[in-house]
Amino acid sequence: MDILHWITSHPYQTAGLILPIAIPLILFQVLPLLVLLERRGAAFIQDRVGPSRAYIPLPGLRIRAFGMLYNATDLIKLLFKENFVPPFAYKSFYWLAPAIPVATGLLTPALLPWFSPILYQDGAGVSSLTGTLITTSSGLLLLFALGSLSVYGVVLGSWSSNSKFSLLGGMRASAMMISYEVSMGLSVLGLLLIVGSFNLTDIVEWQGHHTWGMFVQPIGFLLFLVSMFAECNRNPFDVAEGESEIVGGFHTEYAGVKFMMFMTGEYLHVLVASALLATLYAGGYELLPFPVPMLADTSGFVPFLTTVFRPESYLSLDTLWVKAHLGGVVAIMLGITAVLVFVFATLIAGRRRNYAQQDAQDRDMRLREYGIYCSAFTGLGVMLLLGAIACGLFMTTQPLVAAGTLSPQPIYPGWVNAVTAVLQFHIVIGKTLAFAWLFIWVRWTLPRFRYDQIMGLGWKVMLNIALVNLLITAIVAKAIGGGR
Amino acid sequence: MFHSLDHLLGSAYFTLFALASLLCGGGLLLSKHPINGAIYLIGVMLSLSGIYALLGSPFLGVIQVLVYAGAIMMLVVFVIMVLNQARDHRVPRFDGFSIVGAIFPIALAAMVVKTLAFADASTIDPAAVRGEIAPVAATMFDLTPAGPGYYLLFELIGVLLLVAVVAAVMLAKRHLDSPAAPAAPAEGDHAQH
Amino acid sequence: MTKVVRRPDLTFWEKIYFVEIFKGLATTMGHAKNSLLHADHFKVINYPDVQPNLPRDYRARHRLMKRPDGSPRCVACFMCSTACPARCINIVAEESPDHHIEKRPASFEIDLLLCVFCGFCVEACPCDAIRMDTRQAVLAGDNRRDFVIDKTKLMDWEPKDYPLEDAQSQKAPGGTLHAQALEEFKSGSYH
Amino acid sequence: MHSIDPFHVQLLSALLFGLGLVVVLTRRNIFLVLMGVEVMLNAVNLSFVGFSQQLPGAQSLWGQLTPLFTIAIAAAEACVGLAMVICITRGKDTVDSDQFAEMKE
Repeated sequence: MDILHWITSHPYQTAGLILPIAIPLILFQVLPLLVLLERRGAAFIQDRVGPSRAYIPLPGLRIRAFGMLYNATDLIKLLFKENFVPPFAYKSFYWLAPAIPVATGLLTPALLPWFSPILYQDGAGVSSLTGTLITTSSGLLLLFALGSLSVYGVVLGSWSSNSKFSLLGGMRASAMMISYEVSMGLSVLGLLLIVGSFNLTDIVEWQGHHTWGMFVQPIGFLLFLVSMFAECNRNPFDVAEGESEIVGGFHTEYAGVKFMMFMTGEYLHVLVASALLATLYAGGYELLPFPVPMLADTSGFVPFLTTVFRPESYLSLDTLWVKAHLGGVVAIMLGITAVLVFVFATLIAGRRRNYAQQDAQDRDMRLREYGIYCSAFTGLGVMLLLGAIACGLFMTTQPLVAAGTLSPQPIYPGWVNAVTAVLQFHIVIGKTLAFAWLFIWVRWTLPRFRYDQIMGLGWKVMLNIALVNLLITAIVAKAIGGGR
Repeated sequence: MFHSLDHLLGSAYFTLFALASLLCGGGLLLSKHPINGAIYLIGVMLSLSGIYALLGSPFLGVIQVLVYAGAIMMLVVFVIMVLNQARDHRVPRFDGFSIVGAIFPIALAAMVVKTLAFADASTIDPAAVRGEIAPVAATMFDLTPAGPGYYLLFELIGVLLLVAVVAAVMLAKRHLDSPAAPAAPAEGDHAQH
Repeated sequence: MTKVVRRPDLTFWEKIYFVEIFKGLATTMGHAKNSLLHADHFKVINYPDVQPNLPRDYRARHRLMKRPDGSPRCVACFMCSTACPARCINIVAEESPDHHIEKRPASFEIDLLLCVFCGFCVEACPCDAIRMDTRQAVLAGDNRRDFVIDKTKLMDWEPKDYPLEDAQSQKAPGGTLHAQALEEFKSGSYH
Repeated sequence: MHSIDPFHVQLLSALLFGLGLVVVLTRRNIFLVLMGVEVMLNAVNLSFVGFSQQLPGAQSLWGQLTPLFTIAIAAAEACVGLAMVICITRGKDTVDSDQFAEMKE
């Protein structure tokens, strides 16, 4: 009872305790979506249908769930495979290696800001709940540090396998990842120079006040993007597992659950890299690429690239604008989602029509299945639309405490903060998936680089461009901003 | 609510990290294969970075992970991997000379402990500045004549690193006029003989 | 005389990579968009629920020809299993109750997982008892036993699935009874 | 944070330094000798940080800056040292430091 009372009277502190568990778990929820996106994306780019055979058998019906079941079947298959350890392997590191990428991949989300800092009234004073789990002034550095530790998973896995293919893959991967860490750090320095902080929340807030990082630092953005491809070992930089040359690369000798952990780590890194790109260069949880002209009672419109960032005014204009017009924003977001759901239902109806013309053994079952999907998604769309209308009509927000009395920012009631946080979380996830789609898209477009080309690109091209970009940024920032 | 826990947790974490670093150090001493030693050393470094964060230098802790554990040790592991014949089986791990040699460090440690134990009881200054990025940068690039003048050292270190990189390239090249160092020197040797 | 084929010189925009990369990205995105929006766009078929439309002379799954009374035409001479390079045909012979015919297969099994679909068995058969014109090329099964087809499966076919004008592809026994069977077939009394 | 006894920090530093020294003196493997040096450097860094917290006010940062330079120098040392290891193991095909004693004769 005491605990329940404490929870109800301290909702923000409770949220602060729940979030450290929730955020890595939520990233695990996004992981199957990414795997599905990769499979379907690959299939659609290659004019194939993609995963469509695993199903749940029901009487007279087969639920395929758009190929989503493949994740479950993969999991079951890999979990029940024999946990084989090659007799020539170096046992301890062979077991240790797959855990390292997963561990670093699960730690990094704790450093990313998932929603804007929430101001709440704590007794007579004002406290804040930040969207990062680990609030430190060197958040980005810590992220890079964790990224550099994840290389050990590849190196130890390859070395302990005691196989030539593995060793070759591991050496390629480690050399490439070390090389591209240099250009990664240098390419992001330009943005840090403008923002003036290593704290990721500060960086996102700066973007909310001014504009997205990719418009301020287009060259830095491209360089960082390419470095991220290399850091994630994704095509065109996937020499670590060049299957045409060295079989499976560093995880040639791995099977079953340990292989699954390597794969999980890889996909987690894609997600984390996408989230990092979204945070640094696409505004993070900020909704719009440009700040919205604000109500008169707050600080007003901040012109592009002029003022120095003020950490004390911690809520950005965008977030404040969202909170002030929460009903309208939620209505628009739900409306867009409803339209997307309707489009999806139409696409399924097209599949159904196409299937009706084919002479297939399971035609009737397919038609029934697609019919159920169509009606379910149409119903969902209608409900979303009704919800959007209801939110637009009835959801009005009033701050509990106006700006200036307790804090420079207005303090909103808990449900407004919660809805905004959920909305911003979905914005981050949406941007992350957009960047993840970029990873997949590029993977099925470009051929693999040769190893010497990768090294040449990293050391001779990208490093130089990053340095020149940094120099020009420094000069321009000094000229415009006056320096700090 | 949680601030009262901080004192307790601080010493608990310190004990944990200290024990971890000592255990990893012992593991380094007794490890058969240098790659084991490298992993133990990474353990030492990670524990020390935790201690740095506890002692109010989070920036130093992050740099320790980023540069020491992430870059330097990565380099060491990479070279061990490349040479791939580094297993310690030809030499006895401890011989008579080394046992005698071990007396000196033990004596040294004992002397340090004795000195510290009989020194005045010193405490951590509560006004000590927390080593976040901003104050560290302000001190490092303090250009005033009264400042500590670390910026000069900073530039010198930059030059030193450059020299080290050039020197490493020159050393790793087989002959000075050869186009590039082969990736795996051991195999190159076999090819030559 | 050697002919030197030079690589074409890259233009400035090609050397810079990025323009070409975006062109490639546009191509793949076009394919993805087409696949997403147009359901009838796929060139692939819904294997194995939908069978591909193969030509008649495609060397597909085997079938055993039948006599008018429905018994296999095979005389268990082992010519096909001898000719088979993959050794996928297993025949057990037994004495035929018909005193005009010496032997008949007690069992006739083909392991399709071993079969290389070369058609040598068809060539080797002295009495046109085995054919590969079923047009069922797509083989799918849940377990390995599904791929070992026996006499029942091999003779499980209907005359209407094969061209009427080609009498040889029907269940014609050949020899003296051929004309009679053909007559029966055309008149509709053929069972 | 303030509950940590500075004496314990220095004790740990001394123990680690001794451990590093033992590694350098007793092991014959070049890699392990290099790693022992790294442990000693780390111990000195820890000592610096521990003492720096006892300096008043802004001066406490001075002790925290020195380890940064130590880390940079360790990077340079590892860079050159490993290149030298590669260089000498090419000739002898061993990493046993006792085998490299031509200068003695």
